[in-house]
Amino acid sequence: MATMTYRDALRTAHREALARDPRVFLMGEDVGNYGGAYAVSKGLLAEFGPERIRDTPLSESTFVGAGIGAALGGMRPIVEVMTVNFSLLALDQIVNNAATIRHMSGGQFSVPLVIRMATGAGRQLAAQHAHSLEGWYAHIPGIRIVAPATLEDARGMLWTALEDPDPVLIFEHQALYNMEGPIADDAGPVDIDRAVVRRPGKDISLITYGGTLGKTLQAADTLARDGIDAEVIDLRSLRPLDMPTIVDSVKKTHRAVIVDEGWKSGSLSAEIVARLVEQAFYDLDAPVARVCTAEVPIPYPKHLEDAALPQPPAIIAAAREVVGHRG
Amino acid sequence: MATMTYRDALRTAHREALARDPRVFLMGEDVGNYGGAYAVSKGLLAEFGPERIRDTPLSESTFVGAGIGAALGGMRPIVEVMTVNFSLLALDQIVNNAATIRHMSGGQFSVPLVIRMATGAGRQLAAQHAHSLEGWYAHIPGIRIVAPATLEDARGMLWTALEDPDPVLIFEHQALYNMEGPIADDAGPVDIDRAVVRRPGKDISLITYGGTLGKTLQAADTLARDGIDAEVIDLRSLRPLDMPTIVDSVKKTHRAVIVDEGWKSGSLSAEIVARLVEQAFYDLDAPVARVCTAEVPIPYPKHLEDAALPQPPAIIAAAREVVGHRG
Amino acid sequence: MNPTGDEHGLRLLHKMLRIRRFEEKCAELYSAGKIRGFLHLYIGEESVAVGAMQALTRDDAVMATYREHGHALARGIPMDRLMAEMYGKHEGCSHGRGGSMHVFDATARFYGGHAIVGGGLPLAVGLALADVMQHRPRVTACFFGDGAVAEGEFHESMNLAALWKLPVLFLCENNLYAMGTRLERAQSQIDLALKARSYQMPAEPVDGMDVIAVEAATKRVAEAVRRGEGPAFLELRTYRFRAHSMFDPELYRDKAEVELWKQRDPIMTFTARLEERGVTTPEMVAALDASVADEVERAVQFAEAGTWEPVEHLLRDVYTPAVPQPARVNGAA
Amino acid sequence: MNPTGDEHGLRLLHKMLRIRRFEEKCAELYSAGKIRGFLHLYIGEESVAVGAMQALTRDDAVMATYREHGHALARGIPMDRLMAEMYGKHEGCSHGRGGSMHVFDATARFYGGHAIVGGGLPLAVGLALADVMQHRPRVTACFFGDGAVAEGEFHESMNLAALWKLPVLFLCENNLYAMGTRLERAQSQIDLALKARSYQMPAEPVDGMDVIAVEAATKRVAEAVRRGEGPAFLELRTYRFRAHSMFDPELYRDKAEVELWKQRDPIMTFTARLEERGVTTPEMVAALDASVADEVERAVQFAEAGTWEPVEHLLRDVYTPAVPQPARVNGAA
Ligand SMILES: Cc1ncc(C[n+]2csc(CCOP(=O)(O)OP(=O)(O)O)c2C)c(N)n1
Ligand SMILES: Cc1ncc(C[n+]2csc(CCOP(=O)(O)OP(=O)(O)O)c2C)c(N)n1
Ligand SMILES: [Mg+2]
Ligand SMILES: [Mg+2]
Repeated sequence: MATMTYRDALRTAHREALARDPRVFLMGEDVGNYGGAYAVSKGLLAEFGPERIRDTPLSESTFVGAGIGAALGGMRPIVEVMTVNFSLLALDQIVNNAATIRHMSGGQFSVPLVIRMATGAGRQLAAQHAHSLEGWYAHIPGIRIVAPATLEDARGMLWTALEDPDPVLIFEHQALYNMEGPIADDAGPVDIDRAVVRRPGKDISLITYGGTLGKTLQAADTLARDGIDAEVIDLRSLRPLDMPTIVDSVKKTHRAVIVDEGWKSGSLSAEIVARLVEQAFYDLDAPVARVCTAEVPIPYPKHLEDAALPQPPAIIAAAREVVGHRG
Repeated sequence: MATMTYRDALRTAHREALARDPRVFLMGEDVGNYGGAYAVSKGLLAEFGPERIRDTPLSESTFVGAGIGAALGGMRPIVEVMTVNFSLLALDQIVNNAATIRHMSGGQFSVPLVIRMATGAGRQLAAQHAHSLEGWYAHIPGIRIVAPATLEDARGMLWTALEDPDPVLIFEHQALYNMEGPIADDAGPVDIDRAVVRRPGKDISLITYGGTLGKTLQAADTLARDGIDAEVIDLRSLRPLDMPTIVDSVKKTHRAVIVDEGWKSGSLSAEIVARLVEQAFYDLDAPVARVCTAEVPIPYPKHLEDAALPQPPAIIAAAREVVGHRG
Repeated sequence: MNPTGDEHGLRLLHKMLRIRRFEEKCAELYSAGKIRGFLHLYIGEESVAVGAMQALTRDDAVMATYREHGHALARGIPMDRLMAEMYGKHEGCSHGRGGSMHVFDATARFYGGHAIVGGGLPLAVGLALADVMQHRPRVTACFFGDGAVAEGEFHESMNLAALWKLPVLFLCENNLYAMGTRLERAQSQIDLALKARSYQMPAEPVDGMDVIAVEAATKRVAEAVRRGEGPAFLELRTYRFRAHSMFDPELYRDKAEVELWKQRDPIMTFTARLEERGVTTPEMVAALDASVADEVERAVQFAEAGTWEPVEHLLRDVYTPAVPQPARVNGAA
Repeated sequence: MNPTGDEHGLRLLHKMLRIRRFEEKCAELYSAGKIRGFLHLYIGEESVAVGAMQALTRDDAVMATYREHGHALARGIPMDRLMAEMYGKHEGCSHGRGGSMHVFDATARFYGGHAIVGGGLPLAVGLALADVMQHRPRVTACFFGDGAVAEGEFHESMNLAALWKLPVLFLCENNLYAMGTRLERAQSQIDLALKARSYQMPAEPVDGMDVIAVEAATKRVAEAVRRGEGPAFLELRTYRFRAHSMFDPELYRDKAEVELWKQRDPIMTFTARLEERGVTTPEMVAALDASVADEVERAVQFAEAGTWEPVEHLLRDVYTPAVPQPARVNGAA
């Protein structure tokens, strides 16, 4: 057991991947000399050299596209995009190329590419640096979307993603980089297909992922003191969604709240509600509730940013209301 | 009453807008000499000259961004993006700028910009020309999304959109351009806030918009022969959604099917299901069903493209199944 | 031309004729409803793809646009499989999924067929990067139009390739128009080689209507690229004789201009040159053409006889089947 | 310098000092937790914004980046409202919504404060287009860094502005680094004026550390732009003395390099020049500095006294209130 931060876990994962497979390299803005905008790759340039830790010019569309091309050419690129908002500059490459080349070529070419980016709010970075678009990306067929919420996942998802023959996008919530905790020395790859019950419970299912897992667990603790035994599910994979785990939980609890840092309308939370209606309608004893981000570009001041985001009190209130509904 | 096509209605709308307001101009790839990729602007260059009908170089991000800037500078630009897939190249400008400038400036600057684009499949254009991303765009606060499905709306929505002080995206389904029909000579602006019941019915609500309205009405006719009286709602505005109209309908019919050409996961259909659960859960006598596009980049061959898209038989089958559920 | 030169000249002519006749047939088949979607013909530009491909080995890679039938044939994708792709048949080189705009072929290292203008350039940069990192002396030939030069991805890709000295051969097919937009109305600087040089990349214009000139320039430049001297840019000056696509009424250019360029038809002029030099006779060319017509006919038959992928396969090829499982599974509560 | 020149020199010095002292205070306030988010200081580059703004009239427009406090002050946004914005107070120039990276001011025609590198360039092109279409002899001054030159939006915006001869003044603040990436590692061609010329746009490098040189060059060029001669580009060679942002450990550059550039501190050198010419005495400068310190203090007090926007306002300013209704409503079944 070592103690490390989420950032350290990510760095360890990179180091292992780079050491294990000569086809792996890291590319992105300031991943080298600067050590990464969030210091994830600090030290890797010294360890692996500029061939494998590649600083790129500011040109999101092209370095993401070059990642796709390098993947087609037999490499296993990890492309870091500093922040999810900047990834919009590369969306053509991600949606029109990475997600479609396998299909357009009739299955001849796969794109074994990993794209990592920071997502989410909470650090007062305002309207061009703080959105949570991972659920939005989950709309696109041809790519996989994962969101590590724990140290184990930060360390293990990269490995698994690199073994995936198709493009995988890893979303790292900005607020998690400093999260610290113990992790097994031999922590390794993790299954990215399955959601995980992070807290078992019987009265209500709280479904979340990434940056809001901690807040949801916190809410569950408070609810427990009120006698409401909440089950907390960490989705981990946003595309595909592990519906069996979700449905099993809801079949047991008959009630659900979804906590999602995306803007509410058209967020991933909506898809989960829709699938619960499709797959477990008669098991639901109350409407499924959603706690999401208010539909506003993230404001700079802390009190407004806090008010815009899902917070434990709102999760608790939503859970209480859902539990209060007639069965 | 004149007879015209959807394309003609759009062109008439442009002509009227250009004649009425000197601040209005049209800008985009090949809108001038070529007459527009879908011939919407054919003849406008001759009529209004190259100052107001502006052919741009291939540079989606910049000509969309220039539209935002021109709107900030007091103009009323209409920017045509040929096809929704190409708009991904301009997504940074749309999401990070058009949608946020009013907010970031604390309300000092509005962006009265209209962006039009062709959307949807059905013409065997394959995986980089045929997606339906309008529902996806509807996730973004700060912009409005409309989808004209009728001649009146093709003619009237542009006018209303140009009067909106905020960015409005108009999605024109490729398959509609040749749709022909009668339209009042004095057809004018239309309210873009409200959904419209295109066919009243009492047994089930079929909720759709844009390119699938025709297919849904067709399905409703077939259902009527079976004694199922379907109400068909045309959303018209995808953001904001007119929930009162939808909820009123569902409170009457207690059953709903949503027909949406977006890929199913994370499509607008999911948001509508989620809102029905939030706002009308106890009025629902059966799970809400969705008929959407299969989660595959659009394949080229007709039989596969047809199979990927929502079609009347699938709408009919879904409606029958929903009606068949125990109440 | 010496004997080998003679054979070589005939081979080039044959390659150009195959493209011309294939596409003429495609236009017919489009009218007949056998081919659908967008169809962009390369007629008039055959010398570019044919000349340029001469510089590539089988190990090199090719990236092209939606106007890529010529490149596909010149690169050696069998005509019958290409025609089957035009039909959308499962026997097509992209198994029918891609159609005219999305030709792919793993054996030929042909990476598309891209219908987003400029979208292929970053991919070409990445393919070249993979070669460098794997120490393979390969070239990635990236074809694109004059229209693509305006896109941001052109700028970013030129810079990255030059900065990292990657073996990309940028082949800009300047046919003067992007759909209906003439170069002057799209570019503040219409000397495209000069533009390319602003990235510190060697660049030169080439008469794209002359297959021999294209071949010579591409070979010379490709060898430098292969030797590791970094990327290079060629502006291949050419012209499309047909409309942009089957939907284009060609309101934006004079018939006279088209006629003038047709005087420089690369097949016609090269045939004349071969005849002048005694390499061919009109009879030989007629026979060659007849053999090409035959090949086209057989390709059509192949496509006609091809099968439609079963509808049950609809969701195939979105993800790669059978994802390998990780050795151990952690992370469960 | 003549008497007017003397006054002018003092004014320039004052403007630079205001930026310097304001930002030094911001760094303090950041450590104190009063300012949050990302904070990018302009210290060392004051001469660029101050010199360039001299060329603009009140009717002109300014577009800037996330490193824009200097531009905001030089443009005349009141210091107290800017400081309130740094705090996120409702009295801030963006009413607190934007913070350090998103300064806007309608009165000053200051269009941001953009935190997407390169994202402001297309907006500047559009503002200039609006001026041309409305026959207003205005200039849009667009500031951006050397890093932005690599982005596709730079390329597209340069081309469009040049093609349409729009009155944009492209002001590239080349401080040699984009975060930790030195120009040579981002650009295959590091002569940025040469790059700009490849768009047929007049371009020249300027010593950005010399406020007078910046003023002179910008004035000259801005007048040509205003006369309708089309856009122009200036490369303003400068250096940031501080880290990229408050999170940057500056692993990527030598202390010695920073020290060398500090010898060219635009405030220090300009002060020396004024003193040498007898325009100022050390006492005058000290008094000026004290008055600036006062102003900064008052700005802090203003910000401290400012109010937090009520949480109930959260959803404001996403859409413009009171959309006008159309005269008639059609389209209902
Ligand atoms: C990003 C993007 N914008 C617009 C289009 C529509 N479009 C297809 S081809 C074309 C013209 C391209 O011209 P050029 O690059 O010169 O190639 P050419 O067709 O002349 O071979 C346009 C505008 C597109 N496919 N992709
Ligand atoms: C599109 C985009 N990519 C990356 C970033 C992260 N980032 C912020 S500032 C910066 C460096 C920009 O350098 P430059 O343009 O030279 O401006 P300077 O900071 O030197 O003033 C980077 C990479 C961003 N904000 N936007
Ligand atoms: Mg062209
Ligand atoms: Mg810089």
